[in-house]
Amino acid sequence: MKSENIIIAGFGGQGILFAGKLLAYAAMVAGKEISWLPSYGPEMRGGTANCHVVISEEPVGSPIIVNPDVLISMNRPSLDKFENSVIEGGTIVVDKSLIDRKVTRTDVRVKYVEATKIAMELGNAALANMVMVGAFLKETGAFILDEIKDAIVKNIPKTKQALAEIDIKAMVAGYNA
Amino acid sequence: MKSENIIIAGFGGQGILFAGKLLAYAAMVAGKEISWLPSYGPEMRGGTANCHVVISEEPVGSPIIVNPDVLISMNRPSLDKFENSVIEGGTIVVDKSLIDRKVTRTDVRVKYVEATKIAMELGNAALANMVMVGAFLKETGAFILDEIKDAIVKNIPKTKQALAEIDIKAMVAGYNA
Amino acid sequence: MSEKVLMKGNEAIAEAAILAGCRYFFGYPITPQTEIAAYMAKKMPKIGGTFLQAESEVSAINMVYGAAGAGARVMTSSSSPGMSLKGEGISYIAGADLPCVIVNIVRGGPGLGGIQPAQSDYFQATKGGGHGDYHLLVLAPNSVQEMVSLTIDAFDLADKYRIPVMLLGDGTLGQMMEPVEFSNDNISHVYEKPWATVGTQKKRKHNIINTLYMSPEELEYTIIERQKKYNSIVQNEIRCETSYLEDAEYVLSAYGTSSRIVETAVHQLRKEGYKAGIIRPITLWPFPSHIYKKAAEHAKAFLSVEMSMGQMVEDIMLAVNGKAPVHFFGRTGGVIPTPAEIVSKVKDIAGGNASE
Amino acid sequence: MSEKVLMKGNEAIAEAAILAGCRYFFGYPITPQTEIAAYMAKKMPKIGGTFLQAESEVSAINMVYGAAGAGARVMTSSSSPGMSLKGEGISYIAGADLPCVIVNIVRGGPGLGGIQPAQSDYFQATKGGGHGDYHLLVLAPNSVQEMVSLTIDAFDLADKYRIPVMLLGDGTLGQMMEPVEFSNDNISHVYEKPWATVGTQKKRKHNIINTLYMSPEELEYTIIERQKKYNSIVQNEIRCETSYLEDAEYVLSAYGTSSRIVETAVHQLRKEGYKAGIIRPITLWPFPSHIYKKAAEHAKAFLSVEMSMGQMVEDIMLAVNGKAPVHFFGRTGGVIPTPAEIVSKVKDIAGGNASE
Amino acid sequence: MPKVNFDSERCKGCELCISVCPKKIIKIADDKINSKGYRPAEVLEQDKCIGCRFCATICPDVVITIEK
Amino acid sequence: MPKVNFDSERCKGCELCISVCPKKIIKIADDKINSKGYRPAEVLEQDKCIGCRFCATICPDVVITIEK
Amino acid sequence: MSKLYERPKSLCDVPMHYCPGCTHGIAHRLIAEVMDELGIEGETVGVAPVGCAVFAYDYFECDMQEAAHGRAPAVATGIKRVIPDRIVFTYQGDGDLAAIGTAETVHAAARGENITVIFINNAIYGMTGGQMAPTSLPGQFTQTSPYGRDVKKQGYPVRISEMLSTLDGPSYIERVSLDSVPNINNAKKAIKKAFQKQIDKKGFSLVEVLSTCPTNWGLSPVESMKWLKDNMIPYYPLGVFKDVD
Amino acid sequence: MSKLYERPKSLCDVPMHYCPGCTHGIAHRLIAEVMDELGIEGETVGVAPVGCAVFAYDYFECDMQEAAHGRAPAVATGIKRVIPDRIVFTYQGDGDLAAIGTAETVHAAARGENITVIFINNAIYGMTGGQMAPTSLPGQFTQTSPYGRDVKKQGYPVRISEMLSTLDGPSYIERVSLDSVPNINNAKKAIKKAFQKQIDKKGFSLVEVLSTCPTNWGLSPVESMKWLKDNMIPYYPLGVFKDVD
Ligand SMILES: Cc1ncc(C[n+]2csc(CCOP(=O)(O)OP(=O)(O)O)c2C)c(N)n1
Ligand SMILES: Cc1ncc(C[n+]2csc(CCOP(=O)(O)OP(=O)(O)O)c2C)c(N)n1
Ligand code: SF4
Ligand code: SF4
Ligand code: SF4
Ligand code: SF4
Ligand code: SF4
Ligand code: SF4
Ligand SMILES: [Mg+2]
Ligand SMILES: [Mg+2]
Repeated sequence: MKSENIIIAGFGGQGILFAGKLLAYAAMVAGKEISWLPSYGPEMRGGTANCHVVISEEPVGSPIIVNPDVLISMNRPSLDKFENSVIEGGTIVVDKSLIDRKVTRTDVRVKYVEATKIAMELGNAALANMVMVGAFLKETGAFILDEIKDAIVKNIPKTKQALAEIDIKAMVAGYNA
Repeated sequence: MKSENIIIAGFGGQGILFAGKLLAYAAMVAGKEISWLPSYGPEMRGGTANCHVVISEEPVGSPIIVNPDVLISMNRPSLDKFENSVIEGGTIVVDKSLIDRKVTRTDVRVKYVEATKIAMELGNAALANMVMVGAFLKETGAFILDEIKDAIVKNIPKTKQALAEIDIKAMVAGYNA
Repeated sequence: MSEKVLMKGNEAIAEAAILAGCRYFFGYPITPQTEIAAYMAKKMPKIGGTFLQAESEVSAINMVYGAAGAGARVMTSSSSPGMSLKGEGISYIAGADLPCVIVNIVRGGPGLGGIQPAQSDYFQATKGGGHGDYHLLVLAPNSVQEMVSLTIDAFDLADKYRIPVMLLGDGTLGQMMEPVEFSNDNISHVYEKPWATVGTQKKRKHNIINTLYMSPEELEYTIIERQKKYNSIVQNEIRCETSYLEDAEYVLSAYGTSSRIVETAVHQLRKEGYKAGIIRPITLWPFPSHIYKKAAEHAKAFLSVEMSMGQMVEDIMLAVNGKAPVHFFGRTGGVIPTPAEIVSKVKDIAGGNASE
Repeated sequence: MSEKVLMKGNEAIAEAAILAGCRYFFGYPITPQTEIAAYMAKKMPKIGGTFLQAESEVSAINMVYGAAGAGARVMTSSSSPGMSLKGEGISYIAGADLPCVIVNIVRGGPGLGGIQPAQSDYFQATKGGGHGDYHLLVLAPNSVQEMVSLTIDAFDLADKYRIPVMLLGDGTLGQMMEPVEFSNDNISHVYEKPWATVGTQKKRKHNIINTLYMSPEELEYTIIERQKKYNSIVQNEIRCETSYLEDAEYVLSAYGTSSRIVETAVHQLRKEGYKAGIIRPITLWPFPSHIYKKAAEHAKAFLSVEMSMGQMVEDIMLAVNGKAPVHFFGRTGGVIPTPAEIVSKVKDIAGGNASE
Repeated sequence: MPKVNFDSERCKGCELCISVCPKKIIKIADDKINSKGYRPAEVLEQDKCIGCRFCATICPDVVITIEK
Repeated sequence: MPKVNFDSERCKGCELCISVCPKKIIKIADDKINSKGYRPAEVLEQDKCIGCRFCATICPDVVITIEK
Repeated sequence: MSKLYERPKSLCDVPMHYCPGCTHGIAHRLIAEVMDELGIEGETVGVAPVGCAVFAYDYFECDMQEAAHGRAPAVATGIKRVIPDRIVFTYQGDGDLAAIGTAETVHAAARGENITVIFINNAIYGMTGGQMAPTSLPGQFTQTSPYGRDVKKQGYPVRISEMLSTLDGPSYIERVSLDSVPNINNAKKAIKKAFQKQIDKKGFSLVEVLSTCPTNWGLSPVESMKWLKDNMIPYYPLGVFKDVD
Repeated sequence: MSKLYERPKSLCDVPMHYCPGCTHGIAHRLIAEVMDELGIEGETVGVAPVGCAVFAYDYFECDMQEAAHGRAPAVATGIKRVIPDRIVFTYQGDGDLAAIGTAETVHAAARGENITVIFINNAIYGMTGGQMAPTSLPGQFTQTSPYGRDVKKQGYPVRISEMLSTLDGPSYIERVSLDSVPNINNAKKAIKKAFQKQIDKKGFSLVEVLSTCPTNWGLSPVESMKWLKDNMIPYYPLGVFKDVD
């Protein structure tokens, strides 16, 4: 696992914050220093939601990411907003089924995934966040697949572990997409 | 009329503040610089009331009198409280009908008046304040009698000028007492 | 020049406000400023104005917000605990750039405290009792006559800068009577208020009085714009009175009631041969820092005299910035310092016996 | 040592309070601190504690007053506009010498402002948003872990000194998650409260919780007595973290969220060869003035970095007292300064291009 | 026989007791003034008192106690 | 004949209009998504519309206008 | 000799600061008598208001807290939640309870908070020198209604007992008066019942006590009693408004 | 072709930020329609609350002020006193009006302040993420009543219309609902009548509008309408509570 500054962004309701929390949790378990910072407030309903996840070998200074290493973008407004802030050589993961344009920058790696489509095929559009997490893993190698699987299991209440399995399935689908 | 720092003190309801206002007004009309400062708040009902009147040739600095030239005392607690603060050679005017003790200091001039008794003889104990003002005038020569008469007339509403006459009568009675 | 009348400070404020064109007063009773409302209650109905006793200070300050937004010259008054309750509303008024006049006739605190005069709300007035980055323009009269002139100026300044102006008095100033003249000279200007919410008449886009900005950048922008206004107030509106400052070695400083006591003390000190001088800030915000800076060039020491545990002393220290020692003497809780105490404090300082 | 859990700052405060023995929480919802109440609402009923949503912040702080007077460990939390409404109640609590913990998760102001993180309530917290002479003990965590430890300490300090303690955070700290441990080491003391009003059982004279003193001398006496307590807090409870201070020419200073950003900036500056250091006050009142005084002996300049228009900078200036220039850099209204902006500001200062 | 007792130092001369006494035996002293400056109420014809307690019930200053 | 017109960009797909249409002719589009991410309501069988205005009355987002 | 009437034990043996003939003193005494009779002095915590009765903390032998103006029900709530088995009461004037404290009053009542409120309605702000209260009568002259309360501009009096009785929280609400000996005796019964409700854990109880303010009404104490009877009682009818078990 | 239904002119032609299916949008539209029909848009000043409807200032074409949380009636009073011949209304949620703003509400009503209050009762705090409101139903699950509102500890719901109707100030108080087309049509009539009362200078008027918050109720918009009908209306009966001329 590497040190990363990750921004995950999309609509409220897409599970953006949960996806971020999984990464933060997995990194914590892996012994990293981490911070997770959500955007908050009413704009979460309807508007744009995003979260900043800092994973580091050293204690985290600023939890606010100005220039992410990785952008996971799940809607058009968020791509518009954050595309240019990604560092040179960084990575952008794009939900192709919801974003009707290409990344214009040429100095970053881009991974397009039909996340929402894949999720719908798995029976629920709300799984798109997991698909994106899978794609991100594959693309960046930031985590081992099992670390995230574990994180999913741990972050879903015991009574709802059926959901965990579906989440893992979606994540793996994204990984393989 | 001389410069004076005057404290008038007694029970709430004895017309202490009005008496002070008369002196302040008269001095103002006589071209002096003046200030009038009442004690205020709930202690006025039942408790002790007093006011500080500064009459000066120069603009008034502190309106709070620490050591009065004159103390006009209309009850026992106020005499107890202020007696020792009067300057050496100052004056204390005492309502003898309400205060059952003598002034103990020997370095001040003292005038005892049966103010409340005289007032009751005039038909109303509430005129005692005017009697005291008269006695004060006589004792200190701070004002000409007419200045105060004028002040009384000016500080009583036009519709109640009958009261002014009674007040003046009480004041003169004090002057002559 | 008109006739002199004998008037309480509180009443003088009320009369001056009416003279300045204030026709709306919203308040809630509290000692020692009840005379302001009592005066308004009597006068306003006679001149077509509105006096309304609100159910609380919170409500009163929000009525002020509404009336100011509708373009009126409007005032409220209270004393310390009541002023704390107005904190949120004041922050809103500042954030909406609305003009109004707020009177605080300070009494002893904290808590219910006492009803005797104090100056322990200086911080609250000048640094912001409410939340967020804002300032009030704070005026501190020290006589009944000045309560008149500063009240009138307060309304003009409020309208000129679209800023809430606070008149900071204390129980002594509110309750004392002094001769006062109301001249018609300083009657105030009329300001156009095209931003006021009085109905569009369908002739313009709707006006909005508001303090909410969901985008931080937008909110920051409004704050920075407001800061420019504050800067121009600092440039143009500082008021201060000094005496005996030319050769002063000991610079005493006080505002409001305590400045009168300091005056008496300084006369005494001069008589005794001490080179004492006075700086009396009239605007507490903006603070007359440059006067202190200048005085610091020759002063041996400064002394802040306050009816508090020491609040303005910090602004003096900030102004003097280490150029000279800044001392403090204060009485609080309604106790008023005496000239003698001040004289003796200065002698201690002069004799090197005072710790800073 | 217990396990690390991933937790929001707001939730960490709530859990820490419970650990510290807090069994009473009174609050009113406001972003960005609603998670504190939500957590309390879930947990308190399970451990025999009380969570009560009051009808307003005014009511909540007065419930705190009552509960604290009855001897409980009690907490309330809010954010900026709500904190302004608590001003009067806080002044009462201070005046009655009652212990309690008050959390302010600051957002942009003035007025309704915005809901994004800010530090523009520093003045309100440290100089007194309420009326009268009083202080809060103000703690400023800069991580979720510290939110835990300082919350626990807050309850102890409150009881030890019978003083209201404020935990001053901001939206970032409240909303972010970090790994945090709850160890049982720092579980707090139990303080006897013979002054609490819990019924006399006819075994003692009645206890009175009160802030009113009709005699100014009596009120002043209580204030001076309280000042002694404040002095002892200044003596014993100042907390501050410094780094790279030994050889620092440029001393950056910040608290809370902005201190983390300053940390990142200072790493950068050091990399680039600038001798930059950090002073991070953890207690904002009492302010660690002596640390600044000491640093001023070798520092070329100070820089206060705040999420406001500049408030703590005044306390730094008071501490440095003219020994070195004190600069300011801030963003406000919910905008958070970036490390790059800070680096460039320091370079400006170093290059002599910054006006003080 | 009932005996009413007035603690004159506590009395404020409000006359409420007078207004309710069915026997009309309470009066304001016209020769006394207490240390607070009030002229206190007093009962002159003790023997007429019927111990109805009306006076004590209405007295706001707990001036009156009654024994039998 | 009444004509209902849906401003799909304003529609939030809440389905309230669907729940009140007496003719059951409003549906959520299953092939469209507007720029806010919502799947908008639409009327397919215009000619069945009786112009009752129920849909417009309940629509919280003033998506619907009706002409005749 | 036996005592026909003596000072209640729960009332401190000190002079009270109220004006001559002010009914605050009567109300204090009744509460103290009730505490004595119920034997709860040692179990009780009282909350004093801001108003003329602010010094109530010096007059009751039980533990006392002095609350900010209008906040007594919130303060009492804080206390009661900490010591639910003790008795907590507030003593509040009409400015305190019905103006600045409206929200605290309504919500303590709505919560059915198990406290007892003694509400002294004297149709004026006594302590601050006679300003209009929410309960001042139409046409009443006060410092802030110098031409008589004009209901069109200054609003109509608020009937607190009636208003609170629309809520589900209160267990007991009664309005009584102190203008005459029989009414004072009734008032005591109501106060006792209100405390009993609390002891029985029935929830919020309130007794509205029509009272006088001779000083600010500008009437003698005896005239004040008559004014109360002739003017206040018709506007504020006496009786039980709520009594739920 | 003629218009059977079109957007009211008094409603700004911008998308509203409310969640899908939130009835705030309906209420806004009704007010705008009423302003159109009465022809008062140019004469009206609206006051927005703090709550989800805070941005109401962006949605009405008339002049608008945004008030502090709960203070809209005080702000409206300030405005109305300055421009008594204009129309002033507030738009407030249940947290705003019935919790923090209780005193302002009661006293504007008691004063008979000649303003119109539109009171959106959705039994929850929408904007802050679903906390319990004073109007949340017994047993209702919210963020701050996670085990269901326990009336014994958290109090009973407040029926504002009933409570205010005990006062002499209000000229008109009605409770309506937005759960169905007929009820929406009634709601509009009530709102229109409330404005008309103000135009006729009859004094304070208030319409309590039972509303939904699908987001925080955790229900779909359609389910929410049903929940309102099945749960809220029984507790908050619809109808006219006061209508004085
Ligand atoms: C926040 C605040 N506002 C105002 C006051 C001033 N004040 C003290 S008592 C009082 C009113 C008292 O009237 P009431 O409650 O009717 O009691 P009464 O004196 O008539 O018994 C007021 C307004 C205060 N102390 N605090
Ligand atoms: C003084 C203050 N306290 C709290 C808040 C936070 N706050 C914003 S909206 C709101 C409640 C909104 O609920 P409601 O009034 O019912 O409106 P809704 O969102 O349900 O329409 C609260 C508590 C605030 N902005 N100001
Ligand atoms: S007990 Fe009755 S009869 Fe005796 S003095 Fe008192 S009131 Fe009169
Ligand atoms: S009622 Fe009491 S205080 Fe009043 S006159 Fe009689 S004894 Fe004195
Ligand atoms: S107008 Fe009536 S019939 Fe036509 S679409 Fe709308 S609801 Fe259906
Ligand atoms: S009611 Fe309006 S917003 Fe909802 S689905 Fe129908 S058209 Fe769309
Ligand atoms: S002012 Fe009125 S209420 Fe207060 S003590 Fe005097 S008479 Fe009683
Ligand atoms: S949170 Fe509730 S009240 Fe607010 S907009 Fe969404 S659905 Fe409507
Ligand atoms: Mg009263
Ligand atoms: Mg709501």
